[in-house]
Amino acid sequence: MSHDVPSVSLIAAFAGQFARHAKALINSPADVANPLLFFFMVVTLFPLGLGPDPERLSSMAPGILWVVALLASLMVSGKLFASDFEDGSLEQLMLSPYPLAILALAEVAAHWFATGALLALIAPVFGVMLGLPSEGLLVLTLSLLLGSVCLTLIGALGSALTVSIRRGGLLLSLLIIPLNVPVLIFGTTAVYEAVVGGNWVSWLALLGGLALGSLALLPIAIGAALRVSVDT
Amino acid sequence: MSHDVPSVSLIAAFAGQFARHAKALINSPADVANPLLFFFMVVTLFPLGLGPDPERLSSMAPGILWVVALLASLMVSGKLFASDFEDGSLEQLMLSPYPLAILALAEVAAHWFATGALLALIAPVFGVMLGLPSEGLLVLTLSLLLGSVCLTLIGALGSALTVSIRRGGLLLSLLIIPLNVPVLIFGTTAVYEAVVGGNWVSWLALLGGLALGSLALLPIAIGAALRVSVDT
Amino acid sequence: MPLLTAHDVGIERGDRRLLTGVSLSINSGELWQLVGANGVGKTSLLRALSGLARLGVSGEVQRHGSLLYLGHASALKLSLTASENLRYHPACDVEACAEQIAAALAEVSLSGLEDRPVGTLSAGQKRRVALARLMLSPASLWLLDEPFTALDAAGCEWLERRMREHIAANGAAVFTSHQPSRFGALQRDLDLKHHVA
Amino acid sequence: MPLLTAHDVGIERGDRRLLTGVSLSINSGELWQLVGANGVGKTSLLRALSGLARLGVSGEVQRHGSLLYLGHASALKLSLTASENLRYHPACDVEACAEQIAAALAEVSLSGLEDRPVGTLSAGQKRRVALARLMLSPASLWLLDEPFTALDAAGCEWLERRMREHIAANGAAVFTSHQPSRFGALQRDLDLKHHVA
Amino acid sequence: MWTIIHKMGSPPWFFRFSGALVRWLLPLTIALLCVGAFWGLLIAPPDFRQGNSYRIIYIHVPAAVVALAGYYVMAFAGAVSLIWRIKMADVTMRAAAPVGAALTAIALFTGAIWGKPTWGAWWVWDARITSMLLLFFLYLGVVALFEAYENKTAAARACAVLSLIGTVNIPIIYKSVDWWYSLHQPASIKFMGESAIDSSMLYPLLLMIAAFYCLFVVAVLLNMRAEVLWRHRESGWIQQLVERA
Ligand code: HEM
Ligand SMILES: Nc1ncnc2c1ncn2[C@@H]1O[C@H](COP(=O)(O)OP(=O)(O)OP(=O)(O)O)[C@@H](O)[C@H]1O
Ligand SMILES: Nc1ncnc2c1ncn2[C@@H]1O[C@H](COP(=O)(O)OP(=O)(O)OP(=O)(O)O)[C@@H](O)[C@H]1O
Ligand SMILES: [Mg+2]
Ligand SMILES: [Mg+2]
Repeated sequence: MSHDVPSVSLIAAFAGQFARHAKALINSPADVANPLLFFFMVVTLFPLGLGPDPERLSSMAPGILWVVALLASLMVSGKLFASDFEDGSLEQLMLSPYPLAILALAEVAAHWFATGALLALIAPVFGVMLGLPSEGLLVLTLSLLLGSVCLTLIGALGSALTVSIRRGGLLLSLLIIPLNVPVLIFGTTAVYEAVVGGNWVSWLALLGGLALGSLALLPIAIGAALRVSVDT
Repeated sequence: MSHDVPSVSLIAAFAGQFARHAKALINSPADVANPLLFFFMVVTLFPLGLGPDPERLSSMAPGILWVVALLASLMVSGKLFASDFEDGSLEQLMLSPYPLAILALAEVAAHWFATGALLALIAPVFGVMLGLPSEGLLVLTLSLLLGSVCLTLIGALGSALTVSIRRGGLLLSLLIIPLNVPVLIFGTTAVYEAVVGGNWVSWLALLGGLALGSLALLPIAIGAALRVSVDT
Repeated sequence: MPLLTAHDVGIERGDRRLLTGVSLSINSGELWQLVGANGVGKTSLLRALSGLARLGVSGEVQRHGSLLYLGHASALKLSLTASENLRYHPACDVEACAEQIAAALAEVSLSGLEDRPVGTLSAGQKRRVALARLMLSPASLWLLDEPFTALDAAGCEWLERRMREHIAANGAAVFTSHQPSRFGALQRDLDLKHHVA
Repeated sequence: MPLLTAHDVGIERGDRRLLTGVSLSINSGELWQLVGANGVGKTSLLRALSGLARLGVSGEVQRHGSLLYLGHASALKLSLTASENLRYHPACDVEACAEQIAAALAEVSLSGLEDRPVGTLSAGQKRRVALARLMLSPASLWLLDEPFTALDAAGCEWLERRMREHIAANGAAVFTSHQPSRFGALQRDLDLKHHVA
Repeated sequence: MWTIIHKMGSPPWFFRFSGALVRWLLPLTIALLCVGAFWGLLIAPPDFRQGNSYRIIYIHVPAAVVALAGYYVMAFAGAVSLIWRIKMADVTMRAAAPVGAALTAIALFTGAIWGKPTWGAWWVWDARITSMLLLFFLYLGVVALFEAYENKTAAARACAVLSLIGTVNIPIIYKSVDWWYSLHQPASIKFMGESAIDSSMLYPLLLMIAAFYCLFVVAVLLNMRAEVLWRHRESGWIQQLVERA
């Protein structure tokens, strides 16, 4: 865009963008607590809907926790760029001399820290509530930690694609959910395997592979999608 | 507010507001399809998370469908007044000579038609996909039809309370979910009872009572909450 | 009887007193401009007069008759067309039939754009849609917050003419604007700097 | 070398041709005003010049040097304070340290409001925060879409002075405004009515 | 190669070429469909276990196979449009999406009809069925995204990005659903196994698959021609066409 040499290095630009968004996200403790509370409340709905039989709940715990994590990411990451689009920040991002993919990645990273990572760390508590055997708890955290990287990036892509569309909210889930299916499957399977004492490592490895692949590919796609969204 | 006699009758005002919102909601066929697709996709996630065993799925079907309906209403009704607040329509609503409760109710009703009612009608399809025994299908529709009235009204109350709060999205779920619990319990129990041939009628009656109570009380609460939200 | 009276109104926002001792009485045929620097409290006062703001407002405000308030946010649904927006506007008391709306849109020079989603209009065109309500509302008291923003010269002239007509027809209006006074002796200024708390 | 050249630019929006044959070359020290009625295409042209709009833009636009674009949307996060907003602004290339930001905010008469969430500021105060970027950006070419909106008389004067300084320091600027020309002989007008398709 | 691609990019050339192609392909498709249907539905012997209900494979399997292939056609067109900015690639992508979605819907629907007599359930969460459902969602996503944008050039770009990511994902989705299924349950019934199919049933099936491929191409081409006509409704060469007609 502009032909001068950026006066800040790429890393500093990434860091600045990251800090800005981390700050905006964590402006109040409530903003951090809210996704966790959402997770908590939705998890409590299941015993209410499915009946309180502990054995049954415990056998379903990995599935429930992962599905809820996916939904939470859908609700949160899906709006990643909404306010940036509305208030014009996206235009400014686009005109900055740094690659859009990097700046977008910084935003996604800040977002991941404030939601995905936190959720992964707190998930064992919910696991215990649903009676998930203790062998599964560590793997639950690890799988969510890796998986939420993918979920957040995919959510960000969905957000970037739909941000300029009025009433894009539900269209978003249509775009995102199919792409999230492998993450869900690998994640739940890893936890199931850990519970039954099987080979969970290879499932986590698959999840790690997905996360790396997403990190490599998706920021570019997100950048391209944002460019289209601003230009409509 | 204004002391002149309204030149349009209350019913016409209700109808006008209803029509306006129905129109804004259903601007294209996609707007109708989207909530249904969302429901469909989230239902799909459960077999993927919990495993494909038909028997297990079928025993959990009422719970899953009801929890998903609740989440769908959370995602949709929770933003009922968001755009009205941002674009200033709410101010205009407040200054109109008609009772705010009535106008808000019109908006909620339009919303319910476009989402809750439609969802209840299509739910048997998803019931079949999860293997819900056919005895449960009719009761599923009826319970969702009654229950979604409550869910939508409660969602609207949550939306009215949080609309002026930046990043109120998740706070919302915190407010709404506890209020929705009785609806969830009555609804799932009615369907379970229908499946096992028990007395589902009384559960539906309870649900109907809740719906009537909500219709009587909540519009006033919504109006009051909107008044506070505009005045900040 | 005046259309609106305010007696010793004080305004407080976020624990800070903004204005005190604003008293005014607006009779039909009067045109008031709220004057003051950025942040002095013009918008806050206008909202207090309209009744939208009550928290933090002290003193007494009485309204007699219907009013029309147009704020910074113009109450337009971007996905609806101009005529749909006007059709269902709750402030629009007339059972606005299609002809009246078409006429109102023609007045603000938007003929031909009636059926385009408002989201695709330019800034000034959007404002014109909002102002078309001035043609449709039967309200006698107008409260207009910076109505001249985003309008081109022709648009400003139209609005000036429309406001003069309204005043001439025994209406009244209170408006804010940072642009130089347009109405000469017709308008009365309320300079808020005398009321800063 | 000019800071920006446009050659035979045409603009199309939603299947409709808006403008054709716009050619212009902006050298340092020049101040251009885009003139035209509501909806003629000023904003669209400005976005095409900035490079934000590409779809539907024909012809050639070349930019040499960094630019600063301030559009209708002012890129402010309502929940952040004024200084936080400026601190992390991506268009703000300087490693803006606190002093510079405080100075910039003082320039736009917002001292004392630095640490209030921008959402609680008045319309004009918000615009001033956005304009504080003019103090912080090293860009030589400014593209400003209706920068005088919402400013009071003092604010407009400040902005005028700031733009004159920028031009005097070999910068250049393109802006739109519906208000009467402020810069006399210094500014050059591009009247878009000659380019309507 | 380049010249062909660029020629393909020229609407008047495409319009003439596709006209000729459809003129040949349409009769061929109809013939294949008739022969295949006649053979499959009337001549082929009934299955020894399922009786006549199996005959629905003559629609079900071709629809499923072509729907899968269709996604790759769409995604490839998306890639071409994104990388080389060729307008006709946009048009191809846009035209292929609804056709693919329709075929997927047909496969799902016939599958469900078939499932009732064979498994006693309309729907089972079998691996292949689940993947097909996800494919349906992927198609709908592209269609819905395209419709949601007002600016169709932007719509095409956005859809191209989406379908490219979708392409990378499809094999992953398929594989993962496969693992998911095999991990959870060794099938109680062998749903769609490699049951050696008798050649008297196979030949009509192959014919029907060929017919569905042709049908796909014809539908996409017709869709594209309509789109090209609409996009260029005001340009000279269309006016000439109209005058000549
Ligand atoms: C809604 C439900 C169904 C869906 C979505 C579905 C999907 C598919 C797909 C995608 C294929 C082609 C796969 C390929 O060739 O790679 C296929 C083939 C087939 N389907 Fe289904 N199917 C469904 C129900 C059924 C049912 C109920 C039966 C019968 C018991 C059935 C029997 C077959 C057979 C025999 C084949 C060909 C097998 C082969 O080529 O290996 N399907 N189906
Ligand atoms: N998606 C679209 N479809 C059709 N027309 C559009 C679309 N978007 C914008 N327009 C038209 O493009 C024209 C130019 O808009 P633009 O915002 O550039 O005008 P402007 O000169 O900045 O006007 P203003 O003075 O009101 O700000 C307007 O007439 C608008 O109606
Ligand atoms: N929540 C709040 N907390 C503290 N101060 C507030 C709050 N909301 C508004 N203010 C202050 O109230 C004052 C009045 O704002 P108002 O919008 O009424 O000003 P205005 O006269 O309309 O200004 P402008 O000309 O910029 O539109 C401003 O100084 C603003 O900073
Ligand atoms: Mg104001
Ligand atoms: Mg403009």
